[in-house]
Amino acid sequence: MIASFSNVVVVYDNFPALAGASFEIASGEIVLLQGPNGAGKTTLLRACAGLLPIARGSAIVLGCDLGVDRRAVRAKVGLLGHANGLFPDLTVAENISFWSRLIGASAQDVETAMQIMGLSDRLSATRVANLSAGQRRRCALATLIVRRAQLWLLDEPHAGLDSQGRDELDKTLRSARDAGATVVFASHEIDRAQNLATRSLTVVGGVVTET
Amino acid sequence: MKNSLDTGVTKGKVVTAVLSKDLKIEMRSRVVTNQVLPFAGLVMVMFAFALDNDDVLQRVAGGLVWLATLFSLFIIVQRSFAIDTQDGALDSLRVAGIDLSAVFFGKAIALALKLIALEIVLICGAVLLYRVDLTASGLVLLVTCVLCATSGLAFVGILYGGLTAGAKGRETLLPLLLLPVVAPVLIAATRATEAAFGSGGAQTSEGWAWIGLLTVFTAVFGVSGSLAFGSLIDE
Amino acid sequence: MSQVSQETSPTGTRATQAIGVLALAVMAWVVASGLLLTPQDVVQGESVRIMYVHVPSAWIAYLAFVFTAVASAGWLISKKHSMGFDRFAGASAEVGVMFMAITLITGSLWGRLTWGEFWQWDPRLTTTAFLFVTYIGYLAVRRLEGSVEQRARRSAVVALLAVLEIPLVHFSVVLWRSLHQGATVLNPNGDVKMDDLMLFTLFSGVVGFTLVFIWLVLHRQRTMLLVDVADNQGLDLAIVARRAEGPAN
Amino acid sequence: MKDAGFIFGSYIVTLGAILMFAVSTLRRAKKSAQSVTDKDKTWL
Repeated sequence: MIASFSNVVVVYDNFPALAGASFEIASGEIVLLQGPNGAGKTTLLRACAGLLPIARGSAIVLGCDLGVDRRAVRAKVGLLGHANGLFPDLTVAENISFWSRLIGASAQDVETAMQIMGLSDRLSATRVANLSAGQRRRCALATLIVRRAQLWLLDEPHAGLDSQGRDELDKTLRSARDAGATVVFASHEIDRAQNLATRSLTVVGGVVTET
Repeated sequence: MKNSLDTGVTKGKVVTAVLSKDLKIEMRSRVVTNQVLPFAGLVMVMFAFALDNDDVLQRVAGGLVWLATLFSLFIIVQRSFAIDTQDGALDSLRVAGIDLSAVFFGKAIALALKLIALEIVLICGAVLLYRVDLTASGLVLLVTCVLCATSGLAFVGILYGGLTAGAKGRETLLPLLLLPVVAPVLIAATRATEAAFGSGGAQTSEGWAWIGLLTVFTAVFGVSGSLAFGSLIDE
Repeated sequence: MSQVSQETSPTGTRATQAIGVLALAVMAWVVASGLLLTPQDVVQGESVRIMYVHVPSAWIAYLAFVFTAVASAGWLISKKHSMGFDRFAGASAEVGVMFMAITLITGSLWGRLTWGEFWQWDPRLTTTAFLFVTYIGYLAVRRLEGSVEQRARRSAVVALLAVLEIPLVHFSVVLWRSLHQGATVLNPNGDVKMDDLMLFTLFSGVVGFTLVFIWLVLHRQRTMLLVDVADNQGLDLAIVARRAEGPAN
Repeated sequence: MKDAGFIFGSYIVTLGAILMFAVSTLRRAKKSAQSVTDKDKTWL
């Protein structure tokens, strides 16, 4: 099991964003999280990444018990939230190579990641501040590819991408899965997402149900 | 910590990566040179208006340099964490599972370099504006003082800046937490600078006792910062 | 305070009631003796009477901050990270800040009478003022948003940093004064010639204030637990409400 | 008594502050305790 949540409550700003979520995710799955805004999808992804304390219940991700030490899981997961986690004043190449230096990836890895995400030479020398929303998203995904996470947690990865970019993204996620990663992503683009996903979960009112 | 071993990245590499990232962003955005520096210069000029007496100004020049530096410290620290929080990069840093004490040193060194650049301009300004005479032995004392005091300020600045990063009301909380802590630096650096300037007939030799205090301060907060920073910025 | 029985105060017990009664009795004696029974001082005259509340307040404030530091270290070191340590640290700091405010106010009133000025840049006064601001900052950190555990971790670290900071501030202020102006400041305690009754009253003051401190910290710390429990119950209701947003459960 | 204002003032400040702290603590305790059962009151 990659992730196994049992009756997990996560409190955020005095509000139980997750109110007893139970689900399991097996290795190699591409799991779609669907549900209305404010249902708890973002909280679920952040909790999986070990960023939020588990108030009640038990959560085990990649063999780490989040109730005991939620920091241990962090190096093994890649999280792409609503924010891209980029530095707008740096160029695309500088952003990606910053993250690669932090985790010891090679220049070759950076090159490959940029190619996969279609970040051409011209784009890679552009400051992130001058990119379109979709281009920024691609840059952020490239940093995740460089990190070679075992579990990808993506919050609305399709948002802001054009249809070509979405195809590229789907291809990237599939090849990441083929390379041994597990993907969990939230999306409103139900048709496209269901095509991509091997399984989908519905999150409503802080509770997770199988769809 | 163990994670940086897992990936084979040494602490030094993380420090330089964070340091060069912060400096590169400053080179691009020019916040320190275009905004903080004029602000600090203005503070010095305003003091000249308020005190309106050449003798007094000459006497307090050292203190004014350090007071202007302190005010600038708050702004630069806020800015230093704003670049990490504006697009959620701080979250990514947390998730990356890297050694946060290395992030502490990287950010502190970057902050110290920005502060030193600022102080050089301020001190030159004080020498010109307030008509201070500087001897060779005074210059040696001054350089030592700037190095010790600035590294101490950088350590506490990043430590408490990390604590307040992303918190509500950080603009007011940061000075409230920082001001009492940096009081020893203000006192010691001011006295040492006055000794270097020879203000009020102070001897250069009087300044070296204060350098000792600054060194202790820097060591204390360098060590405690590298230990505590991780648990302060962590969610 | 002590008349508050179990029915009226949820945080009271036999023990706190006993401490409360004792504290009231000792405080009544201190006030009576300090204002009426003790003689004037040869040098300071009547103003020496302020000493019986000023010196014990200062003592309690410092004691409270030591407690905060010890409890914070306890939280960090203990494997279970028991929240009792955190509540103790917070309660003690709150009481300490109050007593430090009392110390500063009564001290400046006394200073006005003995020195003719409300404030002197004497090392001890200056350090005390910095200590006061530092712990106001500590209480502000406790109020930052976040989970209970986060609050405990942050504030424990800040409390221990304050312990490092205080000797540095004190030493630098001492050095500052000693190099720049002779020790001309009158020591408010130094020139008081104390007879037995004065000594006994001061000693009772320390005992009485310590009892008050214990009573306040116990009640405050229990109140914090009640607030946490009530919040947790609010969470139960919120979880039910939250789940009701979803499809039929 | 000479300087009575200062002396009484410092006693009033001291006792008043302590009393106010005590009363506000008890009030807060009472408010929060309404829904808390004795089981959670570890000191009983």
